[in-house]
Amino acid sequence: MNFVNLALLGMLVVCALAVSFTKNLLTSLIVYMAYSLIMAVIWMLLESPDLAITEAAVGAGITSVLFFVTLKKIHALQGDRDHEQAQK
Amino acid sequence: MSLAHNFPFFTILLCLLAGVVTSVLKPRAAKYLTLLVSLVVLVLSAATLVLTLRLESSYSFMMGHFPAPWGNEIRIGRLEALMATGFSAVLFITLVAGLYHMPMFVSQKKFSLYCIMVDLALASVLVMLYTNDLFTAYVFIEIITIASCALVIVRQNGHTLVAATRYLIMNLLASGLVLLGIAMLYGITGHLLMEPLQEAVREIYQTGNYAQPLTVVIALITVGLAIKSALFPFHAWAPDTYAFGPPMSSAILSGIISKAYIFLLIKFFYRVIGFDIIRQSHIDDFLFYCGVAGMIMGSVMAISQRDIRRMVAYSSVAQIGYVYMGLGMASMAGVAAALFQMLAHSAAKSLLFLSTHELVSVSGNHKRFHSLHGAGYRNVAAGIVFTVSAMSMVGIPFTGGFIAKLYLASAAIPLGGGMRVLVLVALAVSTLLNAVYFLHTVVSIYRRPAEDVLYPPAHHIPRYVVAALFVSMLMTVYLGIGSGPIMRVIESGLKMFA
Amino acid sequence: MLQALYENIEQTVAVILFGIGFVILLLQRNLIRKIIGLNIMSTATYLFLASMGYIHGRKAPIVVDGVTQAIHYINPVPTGLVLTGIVVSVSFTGMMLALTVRLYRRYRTLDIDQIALMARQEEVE
Amino acid sequence: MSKRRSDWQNRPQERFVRWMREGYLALDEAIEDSVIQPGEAPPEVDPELAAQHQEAALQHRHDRDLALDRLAQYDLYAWTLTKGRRLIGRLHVLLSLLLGGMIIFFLLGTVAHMPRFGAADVPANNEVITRYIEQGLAETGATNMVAGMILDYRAFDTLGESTVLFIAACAVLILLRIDLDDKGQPTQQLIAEESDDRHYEPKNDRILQGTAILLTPILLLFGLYVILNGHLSPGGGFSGGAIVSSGLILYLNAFGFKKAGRFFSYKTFQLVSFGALGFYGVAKAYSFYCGANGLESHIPLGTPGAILSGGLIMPLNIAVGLVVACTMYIFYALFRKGGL
Repeated sequence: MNFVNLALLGMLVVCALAVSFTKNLLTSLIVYMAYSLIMAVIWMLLESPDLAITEAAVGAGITSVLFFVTLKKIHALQGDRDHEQAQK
Repeated sequence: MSLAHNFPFFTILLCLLAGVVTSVLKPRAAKYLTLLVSLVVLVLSAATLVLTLRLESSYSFMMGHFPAPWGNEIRIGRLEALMATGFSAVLFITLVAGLYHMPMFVSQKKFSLYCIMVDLALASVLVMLYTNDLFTAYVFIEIITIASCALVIVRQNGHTLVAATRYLIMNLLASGLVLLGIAMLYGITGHLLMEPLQEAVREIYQTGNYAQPLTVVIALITVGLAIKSALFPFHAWAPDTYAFGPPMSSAILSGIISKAYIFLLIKFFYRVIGFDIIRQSHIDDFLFYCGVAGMIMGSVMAISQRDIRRMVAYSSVAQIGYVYMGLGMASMAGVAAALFQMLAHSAAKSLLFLSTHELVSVSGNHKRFHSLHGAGYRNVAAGIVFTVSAMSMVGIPFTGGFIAKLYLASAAIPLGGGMRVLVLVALAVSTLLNAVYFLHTVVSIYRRPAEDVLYPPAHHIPRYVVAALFVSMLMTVYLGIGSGPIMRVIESGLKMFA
Repeated sequence: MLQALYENIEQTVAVILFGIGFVILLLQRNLIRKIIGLNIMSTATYLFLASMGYIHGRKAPIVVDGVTQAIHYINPVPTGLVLTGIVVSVSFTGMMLALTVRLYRRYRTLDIDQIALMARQEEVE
Repeated sequence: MSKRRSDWQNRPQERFVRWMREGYLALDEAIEDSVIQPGEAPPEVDPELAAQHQEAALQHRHDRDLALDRLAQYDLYAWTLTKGRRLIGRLHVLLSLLLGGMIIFFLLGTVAHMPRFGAADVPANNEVITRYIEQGLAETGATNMVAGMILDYRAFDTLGESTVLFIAACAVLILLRIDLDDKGQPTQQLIAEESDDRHYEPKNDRILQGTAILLTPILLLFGLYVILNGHLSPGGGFSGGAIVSSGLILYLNAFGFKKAGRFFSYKTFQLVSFGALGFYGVAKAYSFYCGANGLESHIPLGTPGAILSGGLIMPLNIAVGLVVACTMYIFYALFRKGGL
């Protein structure tokens, strides 16, 4: 239990750092999704099932969908070169 | 409990429900509903003020069947009622005088959405005035943040989008700080309601357990609210937001919403922490010096603007500096002066934004000063109103601003030597700088325009707009002449407040 | 001090995440990453808040078999507050993303500095 | 007149303003003088020409004004973009890291002084909590204490929270909704958005549609279950509403706007959010009013544990769920193509 907890918390920090260091927007978004899911598990370990279900549905679900549809709108999904340049 | 005790609750609920109802209304109906709601809120708040003047102490109103530490509650006293009356009066006048030119900025189909934002902004301002629970305050801070951002972006051009993005980023940062502060405070005290919080804070102060987290909590919440109310070093979002949004939104944002945050901060200082602990933590000094710096720097930046609306926006930063200077004195007189300055500035600044718009629109929508030559003749009413509110900003006798400065100066007299001198010098310098840019503007709107320049034909301004502007101008003048009773209400209200 | 930090490991991590989110918010010029940074910052705050309510060996606050003694359940207040917070942060995310879409439609870039520069140039044109 | 003006200009206050504006005011005056030349438009010229002349003068002045502005503002910005870019970039990075590090450092120092994690004697574990847990079942009728707390004890906060969602939806509507034109026909922008939306997607994807047929009912049912059992088990309006909306979004993705529009239009959004929030507001207003004035509210609490129990909690959960589902769905639809 304690080990799992520590590992999850460590992964949270790693994910948060990875968001900043990945080159591609899509990657950082997927990393953020993973971050939300880990957060949901941590809520579960903290004995807050209400939060876990809400975080999984709202944080990892709807928020990510909104991010993806935004990426689609700004044509960042197919990863064409000039957009990558524009982001830098 | 008589019916009159319910009035504050009714005002909050009325605004919330009006916001919801407005979403299904046609634009015309939405406009009238919004006007009606703000008028009713004004009347009910005035009635509450009359009621609280009769009461000896403030009373709390349970939101639900459960008493305070378990349920939510709001608490109503003289000061809250006075502020609610003042703000709703300013909002009503702003709506009357400003709604007619909103079609210039927002499309007909989105107009009811704009009205929703106004209603909900008023609701959350009222909640922030009355609430007795920190978490409720946080939730309504978030509503007001979204509402004020939406008030700006109804005018959809590049600048408002950029300004709104900046605004939102800064404000979300501030919300994060406030929430972290509330979370820590909950962790070390176990309460969210203000009275038990104060007891717990006293105990922490006496025993010294968790004293270090308490200091961090005070710093976090103060900085968060200071960012939201555009105190000097954190003001980066303010000028663009005020200058590019529709004038009515700028009037609401600068006149009412930024004041609501400051009121919440005062409430936090008085009711949750207590001023002796504030003094211990030196947060008051921080606010004091930031306020003084804001007074000077805001004016200096306002002078260097070439666009009249940005100038007015920067003068807001300077005026917020006055409020924080009064708050930073950490004395009863200082806070009372700050509250009076809030009222005076709220009345004058909304007028200033609205009349600036009128002046600019009779000058071919050019905001440069030399395009404005003669604007005071082309629109006489707006010229007079602008002049009077500019006089209030500068602090010329018989206006609210003068009295506010007088109270600030007299609050500084009992302070220690260095601080007293600093306050007086800062007031003098800032008044001088204000005079430089406001009087320059007043002179330039009354200069003779170049003979050959063709200005667009002056559009007809409805009579009721002129009437509303003049009523509001009289309010500013009244604050300058009849300030005695208001100041007495503020002082007795502050005694009831703690 | 390290011992204390280890005992409060949830809060320690929450504070570190808060700082990381803050730095992402300041450093990244890409709007989407800024929004992610904001979200990380707010979830960190929620983690901090929720960790206040946990008590070792107690269960989630859902009454089972009619047991209603306080010593069996954890503190429900932080859970309720965080629930509110999560919903607030999703509405903000939606709004920021909508602003991003509009800005991109107009300026064809996500870099906030460039956008500000272009808006500045527009002002004088 | 000119003498008077020059006197006025020489006042210290005016000179200060000029100094502050770095001499641009003097340039303004120069332009003004160059534009206003009284002899240039003789009075006998026909009025149309005079008007043209005047307009040209105004335009000219405006252009010069803009040129000056461009100069003034572009200088600094050009510097920050070219020569100053690296310096400012480095400074920004350094300052941000420093600030972030300071925040982490101070907060870590605070965390070390916070109450121990998981201990039973923390200050947060006080009489407030005891009543929530021990009396909660009897007073609210909800087995899930969190639901009882946020929808009954602290219902005002939750009312605010639903309002946040509603106002966010309205704000996104302001930002992204593309209106039909006055005749009710789609505008150019709307058509462009729609074609942009279809850009990457096959129109009728068999796999997606098959999955959607299978999953949508399950998602909707599960969402409904979570909403309706909000007072008995984890979940409630917020999570259930999000699940329902994810089902709707899946359907929309698979079958397109035309089919989804049959059961969910802008009107639906207006009516549902109006109905749900209005119900929430009115119900809570009644309960607040009764509570504050010491009246009995006559809302039966039911048998704890049964589906029809918990007084107002289940209806409120349904209202919240509807608001959340509508808001999330309309977020998605607006992001996709600016309308429903």
